[in-house]
Amino acid sequence: MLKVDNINLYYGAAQALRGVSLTAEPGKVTCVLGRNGVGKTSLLRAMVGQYPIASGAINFDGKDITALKPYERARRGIGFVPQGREIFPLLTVEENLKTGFGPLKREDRNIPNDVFSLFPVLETMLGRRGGDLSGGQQQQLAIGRALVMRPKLLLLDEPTEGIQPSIIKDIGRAISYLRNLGNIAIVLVEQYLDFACELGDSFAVMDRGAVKYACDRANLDPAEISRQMAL
Amino acid sequence: MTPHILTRSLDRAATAFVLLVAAVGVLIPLSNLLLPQGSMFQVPTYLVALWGKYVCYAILALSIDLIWGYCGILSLGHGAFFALGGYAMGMYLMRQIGSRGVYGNPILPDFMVFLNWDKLPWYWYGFDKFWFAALMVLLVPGLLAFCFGWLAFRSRVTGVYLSIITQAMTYALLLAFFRNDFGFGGNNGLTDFKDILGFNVQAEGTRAALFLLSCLALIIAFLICRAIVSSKLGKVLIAVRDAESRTRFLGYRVESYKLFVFTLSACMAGVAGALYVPQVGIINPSEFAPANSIEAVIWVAVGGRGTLIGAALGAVVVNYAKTFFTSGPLAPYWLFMLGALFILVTLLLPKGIVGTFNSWWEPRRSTGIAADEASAAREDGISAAKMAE
Amino acid sequence: ADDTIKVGILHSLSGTMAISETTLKDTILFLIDEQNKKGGVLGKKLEPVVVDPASNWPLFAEKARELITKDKVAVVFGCWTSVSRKSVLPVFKELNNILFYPVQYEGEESERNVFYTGAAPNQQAIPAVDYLMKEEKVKRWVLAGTDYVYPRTTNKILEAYLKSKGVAQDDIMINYTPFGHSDWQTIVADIKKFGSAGKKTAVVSTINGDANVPFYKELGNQGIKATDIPVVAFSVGEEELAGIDTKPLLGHLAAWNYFESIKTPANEKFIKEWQAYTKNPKRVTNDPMEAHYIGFNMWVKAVEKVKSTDPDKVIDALPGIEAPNLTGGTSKMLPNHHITKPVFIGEIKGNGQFDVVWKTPGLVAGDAWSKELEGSKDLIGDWVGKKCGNYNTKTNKCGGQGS
Amino acid sequence: MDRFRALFLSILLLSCLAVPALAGPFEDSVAKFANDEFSDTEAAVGEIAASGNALASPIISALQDGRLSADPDSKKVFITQTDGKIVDATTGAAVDKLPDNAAAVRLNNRLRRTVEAALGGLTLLSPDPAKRLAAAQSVFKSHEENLLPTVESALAKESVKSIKQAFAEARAAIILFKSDASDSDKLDAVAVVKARGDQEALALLTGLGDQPALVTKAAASAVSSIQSNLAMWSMVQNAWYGLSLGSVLLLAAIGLAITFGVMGVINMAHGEMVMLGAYTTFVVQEVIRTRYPALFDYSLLIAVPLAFLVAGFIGVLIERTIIRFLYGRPLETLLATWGLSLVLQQAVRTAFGPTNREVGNPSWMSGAFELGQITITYNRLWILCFTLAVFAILLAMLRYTALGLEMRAVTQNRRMAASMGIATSRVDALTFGLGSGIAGIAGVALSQIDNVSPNLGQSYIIDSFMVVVFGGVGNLWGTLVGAFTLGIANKFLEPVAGAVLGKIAILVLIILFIQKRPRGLFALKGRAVEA
Amino acid sequence: MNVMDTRATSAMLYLDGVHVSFDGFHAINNLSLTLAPGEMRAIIGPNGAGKTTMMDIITGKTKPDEGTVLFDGTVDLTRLDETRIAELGIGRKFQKPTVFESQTVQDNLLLALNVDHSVRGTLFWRGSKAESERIDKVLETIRLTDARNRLAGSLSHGQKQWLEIGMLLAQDPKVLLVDEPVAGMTDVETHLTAELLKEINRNHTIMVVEHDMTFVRELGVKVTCLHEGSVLAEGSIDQVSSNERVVEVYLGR
Ligand SMILES: Nc1ncnc2c1ncn2[C@@H]1O[C@H](COP(=O)(O)OP(=O)(O)OP(=O)(O)O)[C@@H](O)[C@H]1O
Ligand SMILES: Nc1ncnc2c1ncn2[C@@H]1O[C@H](COP(=O)(O)OP(=O)(O)OP(=O)(O)O)[C@@H](O)[C@H]1O
Ligand SMILES: NC(N)=O
Ligand SMILES: [Mg+2]
Ligand SMILES: [Mg+2]
Repeated sequence: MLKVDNINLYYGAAQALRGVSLTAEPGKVTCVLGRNGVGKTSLLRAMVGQYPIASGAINFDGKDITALKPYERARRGIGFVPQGREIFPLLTVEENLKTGFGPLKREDRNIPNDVFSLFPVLETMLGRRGGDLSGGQQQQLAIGRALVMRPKLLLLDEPTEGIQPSIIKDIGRAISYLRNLGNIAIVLVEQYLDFACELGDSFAVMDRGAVKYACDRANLDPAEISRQMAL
Repeated sequence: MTPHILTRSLDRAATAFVLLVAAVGVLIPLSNLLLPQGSMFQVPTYLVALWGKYVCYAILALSIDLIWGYCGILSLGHGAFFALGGYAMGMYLMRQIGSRGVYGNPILPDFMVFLNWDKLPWYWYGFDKFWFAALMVLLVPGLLAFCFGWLAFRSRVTGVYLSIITQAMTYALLLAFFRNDFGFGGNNGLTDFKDILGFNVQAEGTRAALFLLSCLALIIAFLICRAIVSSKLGKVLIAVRDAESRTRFLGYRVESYKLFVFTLSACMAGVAGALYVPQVGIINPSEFAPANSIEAVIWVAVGGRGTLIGAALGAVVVNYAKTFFTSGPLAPYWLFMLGALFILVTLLLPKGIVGTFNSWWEPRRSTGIAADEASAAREDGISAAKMAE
Repeated sequence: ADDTIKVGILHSLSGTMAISETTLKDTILFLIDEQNKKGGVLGKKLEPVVVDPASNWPLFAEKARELITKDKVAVVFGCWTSVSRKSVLPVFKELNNILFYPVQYEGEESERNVFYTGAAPNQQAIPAVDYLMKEEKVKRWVLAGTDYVYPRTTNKILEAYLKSKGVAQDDIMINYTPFGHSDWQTIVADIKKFGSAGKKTAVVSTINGDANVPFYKELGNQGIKATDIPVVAFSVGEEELAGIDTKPLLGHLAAWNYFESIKTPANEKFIKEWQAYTKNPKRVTNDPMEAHYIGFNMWVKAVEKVKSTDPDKVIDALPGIEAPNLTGGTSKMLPNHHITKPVFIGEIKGNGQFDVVWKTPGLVAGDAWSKELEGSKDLIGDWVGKKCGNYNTKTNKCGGQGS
Repeated sequence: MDRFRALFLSILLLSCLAVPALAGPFEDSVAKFANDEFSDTEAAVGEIAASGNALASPIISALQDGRLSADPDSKKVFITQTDGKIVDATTGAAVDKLPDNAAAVRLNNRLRRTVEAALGGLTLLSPDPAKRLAAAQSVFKSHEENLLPTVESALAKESVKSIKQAFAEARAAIILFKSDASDSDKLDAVAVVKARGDQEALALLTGLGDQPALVTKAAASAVSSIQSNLAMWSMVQNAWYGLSLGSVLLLAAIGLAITFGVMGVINMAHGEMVMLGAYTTFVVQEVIRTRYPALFDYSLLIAVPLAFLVAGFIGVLIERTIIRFLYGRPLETLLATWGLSLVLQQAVRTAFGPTNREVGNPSWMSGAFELGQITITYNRLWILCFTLAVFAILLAMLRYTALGLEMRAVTQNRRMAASMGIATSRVDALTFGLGSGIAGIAGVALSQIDNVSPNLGQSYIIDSFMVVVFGGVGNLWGTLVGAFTLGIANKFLEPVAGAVLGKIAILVLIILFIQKRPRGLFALKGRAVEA
Repeated sequence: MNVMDTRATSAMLYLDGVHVSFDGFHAINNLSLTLAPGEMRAIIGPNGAGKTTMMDIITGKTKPDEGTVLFDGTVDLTRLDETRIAELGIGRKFQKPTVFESQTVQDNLLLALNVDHSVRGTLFWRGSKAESERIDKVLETIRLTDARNRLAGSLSHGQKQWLEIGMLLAQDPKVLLVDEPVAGMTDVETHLTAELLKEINRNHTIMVVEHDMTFVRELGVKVTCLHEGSVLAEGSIDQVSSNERVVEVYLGR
């Protein structure tokens, strides 16, 4: 589904990604782990096209999307839950959700029931402005918003940040629900190791802009990952 | 904006700038006065006056850069302070005319005689003395800025709201000064000056001296601004510009900081206006026109906001371009040129001339600033407001 | 080069005044062109130097300086607003050059270096009021103007004049509006109200250029007819009317020293050649254009008389020079540097032109200093005998009332 | 008295029977028109009106409309009829064409009044009700004593109520000025005029001159009652003027509420978009005038969509070539759009010349009607309606359409909007185009009340920014309320302080108001704003 | 919830009967809470419970509709503005990191330093050795020594979190309000942060909001759980986390 091949990314002169490769498969959760500032967010930004890469290639659904604009990538089915939520602050919750209608066919332009069953709080706050929500509520809205697009690939950047424990569990359940649907590939960026270990099918640990350790669920060793992250 | 490196390199630039202005300030008048007329190196008097005007504009630009570039206060009414300084000086020059006016009234300026005023209005008292007028040049704009700023900053008026009320202020003054009843010569303003401190304003020597003084004022203004922006106060100003409310939570009294630079900047603008008037020979309400203030902001943007040197440079470049384009065969098309200049500078030199030069000079330093939109918007002193309904 | 004589043209081609001044630039270019066809002056071709002071008053001074020192022009034709004239005045005095100023103005000035070819108040405002008093039996007066020096002064003079004719203070309403005022609803309604006091009422308008179109549109729409309350304007000419549908304005008045519709051979020739020169068969002519026409010809005559373009000589030669105007008379440059002009009252016609309904029997000499004003009634300008612009005939001294 | 009555009855008779004119003094009178002297023309009008000739009324109407020409050489006078046919004024005989040197007979204001009065007398009994009404009103103004019998007979015959009223008022006016009328008649007349209650009535009553004491007293009380009535109406009038000024402000600002309010572009070229709309109207009218004069009344309907397209297209062009590089740097948009406004102004100046261009009012936008004691001009009324319609459409568009949602999303967070699959560049261009297009249609409306010159935009830009900011940036309702508040405040201040001080006062009030509400009237509140 | 009234006057922070509503929505509902001098308190509670809003009230960003907010038993915080409150010695770390993006990491800390904040003070400020040592120390603590000359805007999200904590350290207030300090940190960093807070707690009063229960547990202090704008439970972490309602609305099963 998604194949990131040896990409490099620079912020000005500072290199943030060094030859990163990664794949994601439908029905699988790919976890990206790493300390602060190692380039996890940069990797996702490269995938959604928010920041141009210097070299390398990104393949999605069998096609090279490296040169596509962000909105074209979104229309092909890449949903993004950014770090910091990036809710449209002055749109209501409902309108925030509706911004995901762009890539959809007319008959699909509705908010799937999944969203409200996963995050009931959103339903009670449909009329409130997104920017007024609490941090955790915004996080739920951001995930819900991405789901409205019916993505084939879902990129989640630290979705548990600032979320109350029960909802973290809900999000965990949501992710596994989506994974179990079988047609969505998920990339999950996390620092919360337990959470990642519970959901992940494959793991990549980043350091200084490069993937320095990778493993599958089969040979998962949380202690080793934790050690890799701590270094 | 890494302090060590940039401060050091800017210091070099600052020294160069001061030396350049000083050299210009001395050499131009000398060449004008000493060299024989028509010789290749002789600067004609008309150029001395012209450059004197540019230098005054440069001071105005500097004052705008101080508040806008460093503190995020976009004043679209700074021309008002410039004009008030100008009027204070103009009133002094008017009083100096004495009985040489067309009606020969020893006290009343011509326009008052002509409107049948029988005595000098109280606010004209004292302007026959230079020291008083000089004081007013600082005090009147300063006081207005202080009162205006005290209200606005305390009420936390920011961004475009502040910009627009500064514009309202200058516009209101424009209308007021237009009125003959207001006692400042109406639309015609104050003109036909004879002498300043006993010297004929039109004499070459006086012009040369005024030019030198303007350069001196520019240097002093520049040094004051430099001192401010490179002190810790400068860092606080930038903090206010970028995240005003965060600065408050650190325990800074934001409104005092704003009030301080705003008032100081208004005084500087007043001085610029005061030097301007004897050199161009007229002050009238059109100086209050909002368009003038906007243009002054544009000089700063062209030269490079938040660079001081850039502001001064921008004022000179834009005004030189204006002088150049408005003569000769290009005259009918000069607005195209000037308009195109503004558009091109924005598109090609987004940080202005000096800003772009800086980042080209120090490529590693200034690139890669997280130019995420929200922070850039904040940096511009505008919280890009959005549609709710 | 020395084989040409340079003529400076100092009119705004951009900014708010471009609307009026651009035509005057074209006029001088046209006159120079015509003169060159006749072989120029003193055997040399005239060379126009055009600058754009951009409706910016300090820029006027700067450009004047540039024309005189850099381009070394022999004479400058320019300015429209009084403030622009005031702005360049010190420059002309300092550098001793000549300015021809073609627009009606408030008077109270007589400078050695300036020649005023437009109307002084006694050549426009006073005759207009006389006409309304005599012909229309007007008893009540609205003096409406834009808030700046020319209207304020003119109204001051008129007020004094009206009072001297026995008009009561209650019968005079004075109203000022900002530059570019565009919402005239209230004022037009006030005029209507003022006019409903049972006495014949008229409006004397010194409203400036831009504000006139919305003013007249409002007059038309509120149905103020010239037969009820006539409006006489001093700043509305053929150019301004070109922007309005004049049918509802039939009969409103203007006072000028020239109208395009005046049928004289000279005028017809001028219009024909002007339209040919501008390649625009609809291009109108107006009063300040005629003023430039007269001024330009006077300058040419003076130069030819003294065989030099030296400003001092030309300045001394100009008073007394006569040149035909376009309405059949001959205007003369007076010692006070103003000229003699006929005064016409015209009524607006449906086609945007004026129909002359009254004119002075002869030419009126322009007064530099108004007889109606306390401070100036004793002053005269005389650059021939007294060599003084503000000679006090009471004290017999040059330099106003004091000293 | 009776002579006059007889005379006018015979005029009626004659004109009804259309008896051919008799030769004699009438011809001499008509010939006076050829002298091109106002005094002769005046004399001729008087003589003709009194002549009883059937051609009197056509001649005088023709004179009033400028359809009467005279040949100074042959002293012959001709009428160009409304259908274009030409007849000899003395004989009524058809003529092929006007002689070469025939010129329209000129009028001045004094003559126009004479003509109006004469015509009033002649048309009091006209079969056309509109003419009768006009005649009655002109008689009310001229109150010519000798018309009393005709007025009375007309009054007796009149069946239309409003015209009957007008005749009664005309009669009262005459009686008031008639020296030999009885006191009781005069008192009745005062009552009738008082009932009319308008400016004209006031003018009449204040101009009465010497009257019996009783009448003077009644008139004085009538005057004061009319005055207090009018004073009340003047409040209503100020409110209406305020609304109408508000609608102009709103119209000018509404496009800016999009480009500046929604997009955050400090669009200094906004005024120029308005100007382009006005020039589009000019071009449309120019084409219509030269090619399809019959369409003139529809010219604005044609101009509105065209202006939207022209200004919108230029807006899109500007967005694509300049603005799009400046998102997130609002102050640089100030610089670029300022440059742009200079270029656009000069471009228009070069293309259309620096002077005003004429844009006419279609008939449905000309004139005024009376509502109670206030005059409402059609152009202002239509502009108000038009503005509200534009506002409603825009509001609905932003609120309920997908494009509206996308616009708001893009302007709030462009990067995230793109990641939601919104084609941000398309939306940006459309948004700016929309704002510009609306500015363009504002230009169509403003061309009806203001100069169409290259400076047009400049005069609205400051006010527009004031309105948007005063109302609260980013809130369309704020713009609406802001515009009307400023409009009404201005119009209530203007009569008290004068236009100049009124304007200064408004500016000072805005400054003070912003101190109270630093984010405008309809401030966005909550953490959403700081987010 | 009944607060111990006897201690109220001696409390460092004292909130009583506070109400806040936004266009009819009651974000804070009769909230009463006290924080003793030297205490560290962990605040937990569902998303939207009003934790951040409570901090907004204490720091003067939001004015309560009703209720008492006292600092040091005497100062009424509802009457003061943000600057005054900060000057009193209440510092805050924001939930969403807010740093001065166009200034360097080092300058961010310099600005936060608890020295003369008057106009005149900053205008004539000259750096002292003590100050630069403080900054060095803070930089070390937040592990941004290498990034000291970088612009704060170019830091990653987590690095900005650290910088915010660093600014709080530099500010050295009497009371620290810390909103979600470990969001987006690795487990190791979380642990380090807990250690750091405990260290600071030795001579400062702290209120810390967190959802990370491991972290809260590690702090080992009294916990208050907010819900719908008022206190739902208070006590040790074990007490609170075994409370039925807390499990239901917050922890989940
Ligand atoms: N806009 C930017 N300009 C310059 N440098 C940047 C920018 N954004 C990130 N960086 C730097 O690039 C590196 C990688 O950042 P990135 O945001 O990808 O980290 P991250 O792994 O997501 O960290 P965190 O867990 O803190 O979110 C960091 O060192 C950061 O400081
Ligand atoms: N300005 C506002 N306008 C409207 N509602 C608001 C506003 N500020 C806060 N709220 C609402 O108040 C409630 C409390 O918000 P707050 O941010 O204090 O929650 P929190 O406890 O910090 O949550 P989290 O743990 O998710 O950060 C939320 O439901 C939020 O939507
Ligand atoms: N002189 C004038 N019209 O300003
Ligand atoms: Mg990250
Ligand atoms: Mg929170």
